[in-house]
Amino acid sequence: MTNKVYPDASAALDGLLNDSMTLMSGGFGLCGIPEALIAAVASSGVKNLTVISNNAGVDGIGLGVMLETRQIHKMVSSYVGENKLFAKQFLDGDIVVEFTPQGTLAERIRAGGAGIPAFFTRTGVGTTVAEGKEVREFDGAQYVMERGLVADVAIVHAWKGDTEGNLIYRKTARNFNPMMATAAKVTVAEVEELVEPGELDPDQIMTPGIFVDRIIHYPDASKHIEQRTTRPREA
Amino acid sequence: MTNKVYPDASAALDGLLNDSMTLMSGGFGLCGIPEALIAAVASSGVKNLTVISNNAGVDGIGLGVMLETRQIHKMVSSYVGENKLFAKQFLDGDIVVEFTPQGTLAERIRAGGAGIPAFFTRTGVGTTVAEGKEVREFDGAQYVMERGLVADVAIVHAWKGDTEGNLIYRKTARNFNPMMATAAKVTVAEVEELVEPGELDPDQIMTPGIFVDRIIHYPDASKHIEQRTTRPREA
Amino acid sequence: MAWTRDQMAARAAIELRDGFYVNLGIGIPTLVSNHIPAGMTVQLQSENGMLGMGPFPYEGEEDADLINAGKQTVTELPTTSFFSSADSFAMIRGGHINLSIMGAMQVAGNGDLANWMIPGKMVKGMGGAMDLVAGVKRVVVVMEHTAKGKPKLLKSCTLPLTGTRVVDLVITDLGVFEIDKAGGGGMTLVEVADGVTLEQIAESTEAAYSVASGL
Amino acid sequence: MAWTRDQMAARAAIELRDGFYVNLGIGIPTLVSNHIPAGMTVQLQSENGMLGMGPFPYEGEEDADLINAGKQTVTELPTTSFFSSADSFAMIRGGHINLSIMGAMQVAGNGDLANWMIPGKMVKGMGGAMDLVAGVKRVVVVMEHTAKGKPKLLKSCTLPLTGTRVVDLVITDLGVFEIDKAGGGGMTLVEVADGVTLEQIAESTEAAYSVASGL
Repeated sequence: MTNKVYPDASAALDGLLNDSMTLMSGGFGLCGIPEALIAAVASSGVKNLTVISNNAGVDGIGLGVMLETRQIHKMVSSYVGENKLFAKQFLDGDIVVEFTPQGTLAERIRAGGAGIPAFFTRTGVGTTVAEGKEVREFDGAQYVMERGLVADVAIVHAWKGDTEGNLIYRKTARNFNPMMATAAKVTVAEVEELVEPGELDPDQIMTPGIFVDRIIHYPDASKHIEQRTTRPREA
Repeated sequence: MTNKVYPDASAALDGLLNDSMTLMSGGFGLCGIPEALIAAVASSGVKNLTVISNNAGVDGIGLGVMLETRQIHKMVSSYVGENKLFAKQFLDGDIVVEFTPQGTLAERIRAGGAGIPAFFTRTGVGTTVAEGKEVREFDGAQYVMERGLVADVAIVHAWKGDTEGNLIYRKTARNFNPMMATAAKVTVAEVEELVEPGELDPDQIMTPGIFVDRIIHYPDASKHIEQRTTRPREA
Repeated sequence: MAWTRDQMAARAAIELRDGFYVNLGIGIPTLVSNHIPAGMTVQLQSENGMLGMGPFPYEGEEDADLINAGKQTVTELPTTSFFSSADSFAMIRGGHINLSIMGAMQVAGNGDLANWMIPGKMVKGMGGAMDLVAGVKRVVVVMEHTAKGKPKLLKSCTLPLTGTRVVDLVITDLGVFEIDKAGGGGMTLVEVADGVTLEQIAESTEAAYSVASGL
Repeated sequence: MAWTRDQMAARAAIELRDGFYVNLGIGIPTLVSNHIPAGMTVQLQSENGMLGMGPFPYEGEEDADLINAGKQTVTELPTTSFFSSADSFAMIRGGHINLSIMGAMQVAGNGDLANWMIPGKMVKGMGGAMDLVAGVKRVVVVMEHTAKGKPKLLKSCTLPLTGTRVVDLVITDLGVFEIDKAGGGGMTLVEVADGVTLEQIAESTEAAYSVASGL
C-alpha cells in the first residue's frame, strides 16, 4: 500500500517545490492556516511564488513568514489588510495582487477542483472586478464569467485525519481548506490528530482521502487569535 | 420564533403545491427518497408536474407512485430504467424526459442553489447532450455550457434533523438531497429522527437550517432495496 | 441632535423579522445584534463559514478555531452550523440570506455602493462585500451621513464600486432613505432623526431624493 | 478459445496500480474487483457518493442506505467516506479518479464511445457514464468483441455517443487494443487472447488498427 504519511513538513514537501510555482494555502485570517507547511515552504527558499490564499497573514505569522523571505511574487486574495510588510511590498511594487471577491475566490477554487473551467456570478458586475471579463445576461440579470483556479501544490490544515488522507475540519477553521485540497496537482495536509483508517465516521469525513497525497501529524499548532474579543461574565 | 415543524407530510406541503409547478425530489434509486412527502404530493392530486429527480422510482414505489396517478408531465433525470409504467408513459408520449448526465444534473442543482446561472463542463461534449448549447474552448479543451436548475419546491429525506432545520444524511442516502435542499423556493424535509437544536454536532451538519423551510418527523421510512446483493458467510 | 451610532443600529434592527437569516458587517452593523427584539429569533451568518453566530466568549474561553468574518472570537449557539467558505458564499450568492446590513463610503441615488477602496490609498481588498451586495435579497447600509463634512449620499459614486443598484435602504445619523434599486424610482427620504431638519439633510446630501409625505 | 468474462476482468485488473482510485461500471467491470493483486490497495469509487466501496454484505446485513451506483447493497471499509452526488461528480469531473473501467456498445478507432442508448428502443438514460468518460484520466472499456456477430470496434460509432475521443484501452474476449485518443494515432492491437488468431480479430473488427510488433 502506498504511504501518504510523512515525518514532518519539510519531508512532506520534498520534491514538490519549484520557483515560480502556484501554491494554494488554506485558512481565513490566521484561522485554519497550515502553519507547519508554510514554515517549511519558507525555509525551502523557493522563490517567485504565486500564492492563492484568502489573506496574507499578519506580520511574522502565517503567510507573513513568506513575506519576510520575499518569496511571494503574486497573491490571489480577497483581503490583505492586516499586514504592514505586505502593504510595503505592495506599495513598492514587489508584490502583485489579484483581488478576487471572497465568494468568487472560494467558488473559483471549488470549480478548479471540480473540473469546471468557468462559471457565471453576479458578484462584481459593474465593478473593476468585471473589467476584461465576459458579462452576460441570464433571465434578465447580468453575470460575469469567472475562471476556475488550480495550483501546483495545495497546503491545508485539518483537525483530524487518517493515514488514508481522509480529513475533518473544526469549526470555522474549515473555511478554504476543503476546496483547496481538491484543486491542486498535489495536496499536502497537516492534521492535529492523526488516526488509523476506520477511526473517523465515514459520514463525517469532509475531505475524502483521494484529494490528499501527503499528510503530516502536527499536534502543536499555535492557533493564533487576531481579534481577541470577549464579554464580561455576568455577576 | 417561527416554527418549521409540521405534524405530517400533507400539512407540511399545504399551500405549496400548484399544477404545472417544478418539484425537486431527492434520492438515488430508492435510496434516500422522501417517501412520505412523495405520497403526500400524490394524494394532493396536483397535476402536470415537472419533476427533477435522478431516477423515476420503480413501479409503485418512490416517484412510481406519481406515475400511477399520472401527475408527472416532465422528468429531468439521468436514468429512468427500472420502471415499466414509466417506459409505457414515455413511449406513449405522455411524459417528456430531459436526460441530463448524472454529474451535470447534480452540478446544475448545486449551481441553482448557489446563484450560478451557468457553468462549463466537458461532460457531454460531442454528444446529443450538447445539442443546442454553447460549446467553448478553455485551455485547449472543449466544454459545454449548462444552466443552473431551481424548483418551486424541493422534497428531501434526511436521517437526523433538528427543529431549526439542520440536517444530517446517512451513508449513500445523502446523494442528491443536500443540493436539492438549496435549490428551491421552499424546501420540505422528512427526517427519521427529529431532535432539539444543540443535539447535532455543528461541525457535522450537512444542510444548514437556512435551507429548510418545513420539516416533519417520519420515523417509519420503508427503506426499499432495489438490488439485494449478498455474499456467502465464510464457513 | 443626530442619531448616535447605537441609535442608528437600533433603527437598523427594525428591519429584522422573526426567522430572518442576517449578515452583519463590521462597525455599526455589528451593534445591531444588541437590538434584536425580545421574542424574535434571528440567525446571524458569518461569511467565513458559520450560521447561528453567538456573542463574544467569556474571557479565557476564546477558541482560535471559532471566529467571525471580522476575525473576532465568537461562540456557538444551539442552532449553529459550520461549513466551508464555498458553501457559505453559495448560501449568500444563492439568495438565501434575508438581510445584509453593512457600512459604506458612498451610496448613489440609484443604489450603487462603494465601500471597499480609495484610489491612492493602500488597497486592503473587498473581502466578501461584493458577494454580499450581489447575493443578499435586501441590503441595508448604515453610515454617517457625511465624511469630513462631505456628502456620502451622491448622485453618482466617485469611488470604485462594490456593486451597482444593490442598496435598498440607507440609515444615517440624520435619517432613513429608501432606494428603489430595481424599479429605478430613485431615493426617498422616509424618516428624519429627532431634532434634525429637512434643510439640514438637504444641505448634507448630494443625491437627488424625494421626501415622503408626512415628513 | 476467446477469453471468458472472468479472464477479461483479470486482464483489466492488470491496468490497476497500487494506490489507484477506480470507478468500475456494471457487468464485467464489476468482476475486476475480484482480481486486485494481493498487497495492492485500490479504492473503488461509487458515483452515487462513496469512496472505498466494500464487498456485498453478508445475508441479513444489507443496509438500504448503503448501495452502489448499480443500486446493489454493498459494505463499508475502514477507508470509506460518503459525500453528496455533487461532490462525487466534482471528484470525477475534476480528474481525481485514476481509472474508469466500463462496458460499451461501440468503440471507434479514434476513441469515441457509445454505451447509453439505442435509437428506437426505450431510452433508460446515460446515468453517470458521460461524466465518467469526460472526467476520468484513463478509460478502459471491457466488452465482447462482437454483438450478434457484428463488430463493435468500428470506424465510426453509429449509435449516439457517450463521449468523443475518450477511450484509452479496449479489452475484448479476443484481445486488447490501445487507442491514442489525444494524439490521434489511432488504434493498435497490443495483445491477442490465447488461441485467437490475428485473422479472427481482423474479421471481427471494422475499425482500422495497427498490430503491435511481436504479435
